Amino acid sequence: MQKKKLLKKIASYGVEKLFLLSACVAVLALLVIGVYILVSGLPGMFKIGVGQFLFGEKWSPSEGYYGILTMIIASLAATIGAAVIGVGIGVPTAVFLADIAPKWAVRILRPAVELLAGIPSVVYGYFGLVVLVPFISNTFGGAGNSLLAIIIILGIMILPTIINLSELAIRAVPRSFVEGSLGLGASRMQTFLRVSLPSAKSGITASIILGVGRAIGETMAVILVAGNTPQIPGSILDSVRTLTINIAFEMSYASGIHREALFATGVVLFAIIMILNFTLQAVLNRKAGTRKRRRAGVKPR
Amino acid sequence: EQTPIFDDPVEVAEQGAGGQETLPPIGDDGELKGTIEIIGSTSVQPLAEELAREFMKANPDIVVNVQGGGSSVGVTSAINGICDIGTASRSLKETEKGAGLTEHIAALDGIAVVVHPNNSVSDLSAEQVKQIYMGEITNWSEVGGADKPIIVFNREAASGTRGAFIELAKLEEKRDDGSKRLLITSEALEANSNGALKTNVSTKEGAIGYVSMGTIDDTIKAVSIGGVQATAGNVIDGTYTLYRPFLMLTSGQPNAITRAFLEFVKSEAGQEIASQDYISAN
Amino acid sequence: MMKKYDIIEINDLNLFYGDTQALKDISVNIKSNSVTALIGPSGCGKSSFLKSLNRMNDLVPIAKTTGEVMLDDKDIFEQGYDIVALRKRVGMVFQKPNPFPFSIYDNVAYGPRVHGVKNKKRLDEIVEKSLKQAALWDEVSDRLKDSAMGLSGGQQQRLCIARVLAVEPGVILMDEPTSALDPIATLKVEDLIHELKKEFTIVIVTHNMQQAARISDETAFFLMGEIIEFEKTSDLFENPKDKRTEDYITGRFG
Amino acid sequence: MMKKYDIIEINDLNLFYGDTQALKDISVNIKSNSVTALIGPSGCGKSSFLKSLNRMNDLVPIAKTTGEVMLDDKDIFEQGYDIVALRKRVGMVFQKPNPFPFSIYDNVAYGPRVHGVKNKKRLDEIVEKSLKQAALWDEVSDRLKDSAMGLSGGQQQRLCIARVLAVEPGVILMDEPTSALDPIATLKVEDLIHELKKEFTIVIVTHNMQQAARISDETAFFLMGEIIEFEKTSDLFENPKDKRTEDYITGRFG
Amino acid sequence: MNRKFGRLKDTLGFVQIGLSALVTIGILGLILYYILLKGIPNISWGFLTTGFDSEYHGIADILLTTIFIIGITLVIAVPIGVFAAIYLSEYAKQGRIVRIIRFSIESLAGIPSIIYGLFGYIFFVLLLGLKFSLLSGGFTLSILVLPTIIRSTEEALKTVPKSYKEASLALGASRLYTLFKITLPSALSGIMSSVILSVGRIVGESAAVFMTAGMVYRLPGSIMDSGRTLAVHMFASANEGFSFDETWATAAVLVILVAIINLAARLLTRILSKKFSMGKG
Ligand SMILES: Nc1ncnc2c1ncn2[C@@H]1O[C@H](COP(=O)(O)OP(=O)(O)OP(=O)(O)O)[C@@H](O)[C@H]1O
Ligand SMILES: Nc1ncnc2c1ncn2[C@@H]1O[C@H](COP(=O)(O)OP(=O)(O)OP(=O)(O)O)[C@@H](O)[C@H]1O
Ligand SMILES: [Mg+2]
Ligand SMILES: [Mg+2]
Repeated sequence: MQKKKLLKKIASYGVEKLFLLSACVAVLALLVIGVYILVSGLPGMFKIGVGQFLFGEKWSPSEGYYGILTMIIASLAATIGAAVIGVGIGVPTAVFLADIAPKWAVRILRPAVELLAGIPSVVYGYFGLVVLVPFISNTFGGAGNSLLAIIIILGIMILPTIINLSELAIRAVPRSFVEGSLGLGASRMQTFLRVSLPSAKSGITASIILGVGRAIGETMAVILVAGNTPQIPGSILDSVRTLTINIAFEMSYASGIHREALFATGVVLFAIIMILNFTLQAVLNRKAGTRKRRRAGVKPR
Repeated sequence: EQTPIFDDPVEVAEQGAGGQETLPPIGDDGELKGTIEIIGSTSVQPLAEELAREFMKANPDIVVNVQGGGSSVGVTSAINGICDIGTASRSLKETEKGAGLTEHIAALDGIAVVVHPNNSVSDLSAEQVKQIYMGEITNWSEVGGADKPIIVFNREAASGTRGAFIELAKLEEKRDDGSKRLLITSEALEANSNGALKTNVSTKEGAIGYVSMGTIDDTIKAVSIGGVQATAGNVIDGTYTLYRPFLMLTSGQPNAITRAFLEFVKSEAGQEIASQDYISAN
Repeated sequence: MMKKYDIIEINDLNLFYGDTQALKDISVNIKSNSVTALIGPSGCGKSSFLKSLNRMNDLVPIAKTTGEVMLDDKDIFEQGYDIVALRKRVGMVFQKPNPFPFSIYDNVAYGPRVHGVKNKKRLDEIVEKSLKQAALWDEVSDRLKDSAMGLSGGQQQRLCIARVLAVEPGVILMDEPTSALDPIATLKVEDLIHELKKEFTIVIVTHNMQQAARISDETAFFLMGEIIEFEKTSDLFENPKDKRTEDYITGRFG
Repeated sequence: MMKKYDIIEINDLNLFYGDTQALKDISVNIKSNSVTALIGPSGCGKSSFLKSLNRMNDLVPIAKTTGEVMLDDKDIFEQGYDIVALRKRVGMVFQKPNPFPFSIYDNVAYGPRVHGVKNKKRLDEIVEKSLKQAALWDEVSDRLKDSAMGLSGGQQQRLCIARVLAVEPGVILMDEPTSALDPIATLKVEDLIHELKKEFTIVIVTHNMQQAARISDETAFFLMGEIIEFEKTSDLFENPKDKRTEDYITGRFG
Repeated sequence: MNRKFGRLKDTLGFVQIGLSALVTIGILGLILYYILLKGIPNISWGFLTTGFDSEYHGIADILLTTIFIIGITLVIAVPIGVFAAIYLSEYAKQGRIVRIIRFSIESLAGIPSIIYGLFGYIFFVLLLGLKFSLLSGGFTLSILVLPTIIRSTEEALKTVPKSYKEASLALGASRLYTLFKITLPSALSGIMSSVILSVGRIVGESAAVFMTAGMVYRLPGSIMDSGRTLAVHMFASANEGFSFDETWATAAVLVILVAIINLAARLLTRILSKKFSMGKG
């Protein structure tokens, strides 16, 4: 009896340590990659000159020009655009799935969304190239390979992540909160905006951040529809080259300082996602905060 | 300096032939066993796979692994000895040449200038191609076609096809200090593979691009250059000069099974396979 | 103001949760500006009845209702009936306190805000008044910005009362609003109910016979989903017509 | 069995939620095989005190405790104290009924299963016995496999009592266990408590003075986080020493 | 007046939600239709059931390789990811450090897969000497999907009401028991969602795979062999542009594979939650 108890205790202790270990392994693995990028990229950035690297408009390794401003702008524009589409369509769709849709609609839509998550980037890229790009070309003129095409394709690609996680978060809002609100004569929409959304905020934020991460890091799909010209886009219909494209295009043959510059491009990407991540958190926290005032010390549940 | 520079293709072919001589003959005894690792150019990969498949049929005890990665990866892997054979769809750069690699030409690949099938233009002079890529001719009407802006497609910088095309279309200019300047218009769009380029051209009536000859089908139209059609025959008889070699590279003294494989590549049977989509190196 | 016409007329109300019937052929009238008490053993359908009056049962997927609930001569179950307006008009205090995970202030201000009050001063006034009515103001006036989740059980219950008062509904449904309150707080809430009666119509569920006797004008006795007796409170407690009612109120039941 | 030694000895217990102090210098002893009632106005710290006795306050991140709670001469706040064993020994019925989203049966069987009972027949027996003790068996015996979430408020409350009984703890903490119950069910629970006292030690929070007087051996009166008076129940209700106690129990308070 | 305005806003809200759902369905339908339309006519029995050495350029080997890689990656990533999430949300003291960890995890989600590929190549393939192999690929992909798994599992865990955990602990259940009997079953479907999302990521990845698992067009003999996944195959065949028919056929097969995996995952969820929660929930 006593022995069994002791064994149980040891087992439980072991499992708890296993959780800790897993967390360490996960964080370590991710850290190592972060460090790997920094170590491979930072020296190059300093060699080139941080200012020249970040704000140079000309990228021409054969001539010794390593400026990535055009690509920073393209990546930012593409990511923000995709986020607008992804959030604008994804979050309402999640609401639809979690709150409004009849059961049969959920039964169709949800597996379809999950399916969408499993389609390879290459396929999205070819779909964009064969369907979307000619459509843009025919509608607005020009080649069609453009910032707009990237934004739409990325917007679609991040939908599953956003819909899936947001739905999960919205479903998790305790019924009693919703009942309380409806019982006070709030409409479903008000209940959603003022109670469910703030309660589900952390999950929805996570979904957006993961989605945006996917968007900014995406390469294979973007490469096919971007046009890939390193220029500052004058309009949304211009061809652009994103940071990820730059890496994918040249990593296979780059060496020396050129290779370091590509890793430095990775560092910049990393920095951008951190900044976006940070801003997003801040904005979302503030927004909910001002509307409902300071919700002293309330974590969503 | 980073852009792969192609030597005159004829010269390359000769170099390759020279490399071939250094290969010691091997006996025909069936004692061959083991694994051959091939890494490198994605353009060479389909051919290498096809060759490997046939080779393995004849030699069941040998396993041939074909990996992609790109021409440069192929070259470095061959130099470092990570693989038995490195492949490249371009000739070696000056810097790579000193590393003691032996070049074996597996096939030749022609490069065709292509336009949309609906385009009424079917012949361009070499000069016109150059001017289009330099951005000096921007409308098809200037070369006898419809009044439509030209959308210029280029390949990405790492592409062996691009290197060969630039070299052959003289789209590069030597500066006084010896460095080279690209003349291609900054408006040009870039596609990262034969397939992508082909799809782009096939979906846009005003587009022009260049692809590996083997990939041409009825979704795009190859134009003749100065009256010469882009065909294997014209490459072989020397009238069509837009082509590059598919190289297999070995370092030092390759082992017996690797030698057997290279032997097979160069054999009748091997070159028969190569000439299905490409042009036989012989 | 004090006229006692029927404000809610319930005809043949039946409620099913899946296969089990929770309410059976309920037909009663609830009078305006009066307090109606619902009593009966646990699980007899009091909460279910209450929730039918503002259609909160709509939220239970397996719940099915038949019959009529006429409010101002319109059936609230009619297709196209404005449920939002209904719920604003018929406010509810739930059996389990369910504050929002916001600050105390925001909990009370929630209703007014939903209904369009934006003026800060006006909101402050409403919050203060409602909390005072619910006898909670003294305890929380200096921590209005703290989370409502950190309140004690009884405090949460009063907060939920305040939250409903802030909306100023015409009818207030209260499901055991004093179950977690000490006698003094209970008395205060009872006083409040007495006060509210002047302007509002109140339906209250209670397990406390004394409370029902003290505050209500009419009382309904529920048993197994049926209304056994519905009378003036004094009559029901002093002269129960049904044997089962008598047994229950004298504690001889079961 | 009936010897009344001190089973829980509380010395200088202080509890803080962030900056606010919920319990101030509590020092009392709780006797074995007796019922101790905690009374006092809403928000005075009764639940907080109860939760300190089985360290449920550990789950509130901002809660901080000082002082000692000696159970069998060991301080439960001591480093390395086996909390799991503590909570098995000191069971708790929460103020807000919190059934698991399982079936009724699984809710009651949860505790025994935790503690290693696997035999199906044995489990059936425990479930039936516990539900009967909690006066819920008759209402739910034919729907044991239904979700507990579909129970009425009072049914949920009794289910939570049954759930604790199934574990057979030595000490049972009950936070207003009859608040949602009708008088008859309440009486049954009170009978149960009387029965349980023979084997268990019981601490109960109640707002019902009559209840406290009926069932408890000793009563503690809380006010603003302090224990004002802790006496034999009969003494406290008949001869309150402190003016504030008197005011409260006579309903003159506040 | 205010009321009317509120009503209008409500209606607009519903319209937006409805439209969004419609757009989602539309996009979905279009893409799926396109893939299946272009792909299914090109799928033949021979294509599905033969390997690389046949006339069909069959994908049987590739299909199996894909399933192996999914398996290896999930076996590595799901326990680590789920355990890490459990640690972060149930055990770790909530505070700055956890927030920083979470922040970095989210940030790493934005690293392009090609960089994961490069890292995997240098670390697993070269440094650890695992060569181009399914194992190298599995390790690399595991890291790639960790942010998704950790973050979404954490969210799923957070959705479990505190009162359930409280009740369980108060009955003398240990933290671990509570975790396995209450928290995890309640969060199961959410966790499964995260797994499904990562299966999607694994199946769809090309760059990170061919740089670590290689792209040998043959059935790998062991996890130390190189192999080619469907996505890599598509990538290669699309890029070389010989046969788009084959590319679309592969895409269609892949979509069907994903559908089957998702279905299986849902089924598994149902079975597991029945088993865990000891009765109907
Ligand atoms: N988690 C918490 N965070 C912050 N403050 C709390 C928390 N829990 C309780 N309090 C505060 O501590 C005080 C005592 O609360 P407690 O729940 O012990 O009261 P109680 O005597 O049980 O009241 P009731 O009879 O209303 O349940 C109250 O002022 C309450 O607001
Ligand atoms: N959501 C539900 N699903 C299934 N059955 C339900 C549901 N809600 C209530 N019931 C059942 O309907 C009957 C009436 O429940 P109701 O909540 O109306 O009782 P009540 O009179 O309020 O009891 P109490 O005083 O205990 O709160 C009960 O038997 C209960 O188990
Ligand atoms: Mg009820
Ligand atoms: Mg309490």
